[in-house]
Amino acid sequence: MNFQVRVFVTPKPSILDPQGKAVANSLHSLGYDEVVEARLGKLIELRLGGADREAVSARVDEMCRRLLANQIIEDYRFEIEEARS
Amino acid sequence: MNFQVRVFVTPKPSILDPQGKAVANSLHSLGYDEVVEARLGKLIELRLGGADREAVSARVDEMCRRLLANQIIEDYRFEIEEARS
Amino acid sequence: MSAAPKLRSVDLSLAHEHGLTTEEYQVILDHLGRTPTFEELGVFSVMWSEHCSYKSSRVHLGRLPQTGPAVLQGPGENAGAVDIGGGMAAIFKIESHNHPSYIEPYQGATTGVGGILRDIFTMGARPVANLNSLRFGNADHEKTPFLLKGVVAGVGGYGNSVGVATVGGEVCFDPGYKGNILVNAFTLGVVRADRIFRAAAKGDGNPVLYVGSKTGRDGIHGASLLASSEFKDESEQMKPTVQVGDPFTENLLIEACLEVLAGDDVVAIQDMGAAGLTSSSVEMASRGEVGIVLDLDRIPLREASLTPYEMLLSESQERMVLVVKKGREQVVEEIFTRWGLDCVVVGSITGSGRFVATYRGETVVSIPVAALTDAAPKYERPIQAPTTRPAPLDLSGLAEPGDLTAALVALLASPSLCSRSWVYQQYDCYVGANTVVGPGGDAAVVRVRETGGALAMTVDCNSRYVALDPYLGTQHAVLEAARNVWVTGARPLAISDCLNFGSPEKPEVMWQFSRAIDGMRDACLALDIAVISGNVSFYNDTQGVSIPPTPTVALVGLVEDAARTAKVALPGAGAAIYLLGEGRPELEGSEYLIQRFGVTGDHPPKVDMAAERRAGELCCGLIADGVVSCAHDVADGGLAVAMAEMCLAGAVGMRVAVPVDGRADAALFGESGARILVAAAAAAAQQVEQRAAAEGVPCRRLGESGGTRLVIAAAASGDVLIDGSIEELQSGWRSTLAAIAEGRYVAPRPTR
Amino acid sequence: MKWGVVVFPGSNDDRDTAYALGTILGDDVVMLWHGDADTKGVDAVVLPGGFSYGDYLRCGAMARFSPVMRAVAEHARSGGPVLGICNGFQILCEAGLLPGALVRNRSLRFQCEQTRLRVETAASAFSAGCRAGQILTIPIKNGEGCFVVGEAELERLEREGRVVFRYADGAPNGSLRDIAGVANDAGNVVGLMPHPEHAVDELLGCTDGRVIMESVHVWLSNTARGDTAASAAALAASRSQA
Ligand SMILES: Nc1ncnc2c1ncn2[C@@H]1O[C@H](COP(=O)(O)OP(=O)(O)O)[C@@H](O)[C@H]1O
Ligand SMILES: [Mg+2]
Repeated sequence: MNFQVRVFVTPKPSILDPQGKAVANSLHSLGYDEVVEARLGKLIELRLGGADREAVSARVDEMCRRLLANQIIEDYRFEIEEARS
Repeated sequence: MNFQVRVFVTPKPSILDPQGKAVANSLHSLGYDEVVEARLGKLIELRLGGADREAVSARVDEMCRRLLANQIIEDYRFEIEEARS
Repeated sequence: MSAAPKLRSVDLSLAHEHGLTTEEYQVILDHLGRTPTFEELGVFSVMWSEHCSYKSSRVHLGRLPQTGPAVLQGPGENAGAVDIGGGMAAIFKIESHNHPSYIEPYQGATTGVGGILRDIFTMGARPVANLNSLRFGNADHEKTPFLLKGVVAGVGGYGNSVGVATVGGEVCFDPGYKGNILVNAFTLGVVRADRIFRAAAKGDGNPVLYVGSKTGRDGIHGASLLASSEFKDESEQMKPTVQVGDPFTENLLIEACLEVLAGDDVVAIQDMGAAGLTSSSVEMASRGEVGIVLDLDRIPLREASLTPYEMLLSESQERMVLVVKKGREQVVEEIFTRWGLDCVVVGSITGSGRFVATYRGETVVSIPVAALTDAAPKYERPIQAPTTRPAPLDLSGLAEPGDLTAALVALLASPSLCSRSWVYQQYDCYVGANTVVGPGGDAAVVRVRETGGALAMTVDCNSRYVALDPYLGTQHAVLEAARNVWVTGARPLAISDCLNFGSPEKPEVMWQFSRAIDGMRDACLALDIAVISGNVSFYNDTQGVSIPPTPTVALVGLVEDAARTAKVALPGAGAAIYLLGEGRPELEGSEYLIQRFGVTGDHPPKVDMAAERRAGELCCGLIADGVVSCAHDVADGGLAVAMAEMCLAGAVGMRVAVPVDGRADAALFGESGARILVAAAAAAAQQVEQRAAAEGVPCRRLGESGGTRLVIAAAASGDVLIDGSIEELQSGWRSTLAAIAEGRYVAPRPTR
Repeated sequence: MKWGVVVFPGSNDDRDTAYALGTILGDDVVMLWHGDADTKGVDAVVLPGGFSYGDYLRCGAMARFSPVMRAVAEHARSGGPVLGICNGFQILCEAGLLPGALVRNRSLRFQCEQTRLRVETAASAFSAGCRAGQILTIPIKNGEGCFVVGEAELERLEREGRVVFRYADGAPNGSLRDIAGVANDAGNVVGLMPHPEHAVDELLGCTDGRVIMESVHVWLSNTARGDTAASAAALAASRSQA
């Protein structure tokens, strides 16, 4: 089966996020004063095959721990969807 | 009301994504052969206030067009959630 | 013919949409004796585009001096080459990437840098240094921060990652570029003179290899300006897309190509630049007077749905075409594979003299190579001098400032003259371990380990001078570049030029162009240097308004002994300050006039080429013989600004007296050429004076370095004109560029 | 003395490092290809600067999985000196051979400039020839040079005297406590953001980087002579001061 996985990698709350700050500042200077906070992370979209959701989940979790996120500075989550095709 | 918005900015499908390509290659060399494609985008998490979902949606869409996404090379989508707090 | 679905049947109106004229389309019909296929029309349109065919400029470019004793390769190849002694050659070229950088500044700049790098290493040379020449709208224009930040990050993003030092450049702000910025990128490489590679395909049956990134829909018709609404209707996917640079792949390409070229297996190599696969194949075939056949089914694709038309015209980056000796493809493939790069045989050389492409068993393109190159249109565009001239300068209405120190501080803080460190600190100037003089001075100096010498390089153009008088202004560009090289201790060798102009269909633009060529020619002849490579960028117009004419000059000079160079920074206290050459009381064209009063006068400073050469060669000789190691030319901002720059760079003051003939502001801020400041240790002072006298160069001792203030007095009266501390001088000078980038810059109003 | 300089795809300063070690310092140098899990019997390894694998996901993230890194880790475990410069530092952190991580500069820009470093301890393979407190002028050139590490780990680094270099005039990039370089607990693995290999050549301006590279000679002769005891003693001495 084919799956579409979206991995979200975000800076840990304790790590300062100068890019997020810069985004917030830019939004403020464009007049979007309602923005309280912005944080910048990564979105990694994977297309991959696998037996079922559980199997895919285990594999992707491993990919995140090994490569996609650096857990000293980042958190990760992911969502799995069955691919339409 | 307070909202939590997640903006997803991804390279347009026909645009070269060297980062995604590199991630896919790395995953392959780590043995994750089931990965068919990887694309790397940005995740921007915003905390902001607004009257209601529609109003927020209109504002965030504007932010995306003006600042958060570069529509020449990127697509964007976003999800709005009412903040718990 | 083709099994692939045809997007449109070919007719005159489709030819028009491809930017071809009715006459040009007729010529195509005559050449083929039939209606071209859709793919052939695409091929003709890009090969005959201004960008690829130089149809408006070719008749003029021939007037430039292109040969000389040092020239190993003049225009016509991917880049030019000069002899730098010791059996070594320098390969260099400058190229524009203006329009893409305006649309997407980061990616436009990256792909500009990537493209010029490929032109250099295809010649077998390892790229060792990059320069960039950037022009934006006025510093307080609303788009300037976005464009400036994006372009600079892009230049750095690519150069740093690919691992080639960016050692210098220029940045200008002028309202004339607000709708059409200029991004010109220069690369210099070094190679053994007997290992220079040329891109002439030869050998019936030799295989053609495709190397590097896969082909996508990037920048289709980027070079020839697609104007086709039908494409958009057909499918959103058909829209030409922005090219994205991949410096990592380029880094691998450099290493792999240089490794392959060190062997004996390659016949010809060419990068896929504008008009991609088509122009690279056609140009190689044309130079070798052979034919070439491509099997489009073998092209590595990023998306399976690409049509043959798109494959032929795609401008995807980081791709090369190689012609390899028959039977040696495996050796070559193995090297590229080891570097992790795609390498595929996609065709072969033929004796047919035709450019042929097949797709799914059918011939989609079959055109005589000569029809695409030699037979490309060549135009003598109408030329017309402008009828309106700027007003001559009337100094009587322009009050001399009461506080000349404040005037100097303001000038130093102006966008044109402030420190460029915000820009060049984003560039790796160390990688390669050869940067003797990095950014921040006049020319950059890069050592050549193989010879013990070094190369000095600079890019210059004062487009305000060129706008006032394209002939004299272009001479100034060459002379300023030469001066920047002389003052580092180098002898000018050759130039590469990037001619950025408006639409060639405007007679006044063609007049500027033609006069600029004449000015460049005469300046080069006076200096005994040649133009060995370059690039023409026309159609820099927005809403009918052309940019100021901008013939950017990249000049390279030779330092015999890398240990004998000079820098701008004052070496310390107690050095004698000399002015070589002498100025006239003239304010025309100066930065000071435009900043303070908002006027320019009607002509640039006068040009005296013989005086320039004498002063420059004297300075260069003094440095080469170890007499002086601190020198700086006088350029924008005049004598006072040049002195301030020497103080700021060395964090040392100076106390000098300058000749004043008439207005003090003209003496301090006028921009007469042929002037160089040098600082000599007390023991060497006499030598400076003697050599100047022997070589007939006016030489005046102005004073001494020392202290922490710049004090300039009038020589005759002794009146102190300027007295400022280093802190005072550098306050605005240091911070202006960051303020521009952050959108905080507020331009002072001219006072009048 | 024989050095190995690792070549990853995208390494840029590999040749410059070899030039500094070989031509300038006069040591023997071999290049170690990323695909070979072998350190070829070298005495010390350098992971050079550059953009390994384009640094496309995260700096150093992909390079740490190269076969050569298995051999480098083994070399480090057996006490062999390893120096990571810039991208090499990032790789060592990603590989877990050094603590912490390097994130985007606070300025959000690539920064190429001279910095002044203060040597905090002589008890590491790449500072053994320096005096604690010595100031060295060495350039940085990076976009991700901001060192971060968890609170507890940071305190441990400080307590154990493993902060080897600090920016003397304040961190240009936002690094925690102005940290420019750190060592592992044995002192044989050191990573730093500034580029000592670009400060060795008289002709190019500054030679303060030499002492960092030459330190390894001192370290190795200590280890050889007294065994690990001499360096261990130095390590202990400096830690008790800290
Ligand atoms: N875009 C740039 N990239 C790199 N260096 C730059 C750039 N613009 C200016 N510089 C550097 O800043 C210094 C001052 O530039 P400029 O004022 O144009 O010098 P000059 O007047 O001598 O031609 C030079 O060393 C130049 O190389
Ligand atoms: Mg100059």
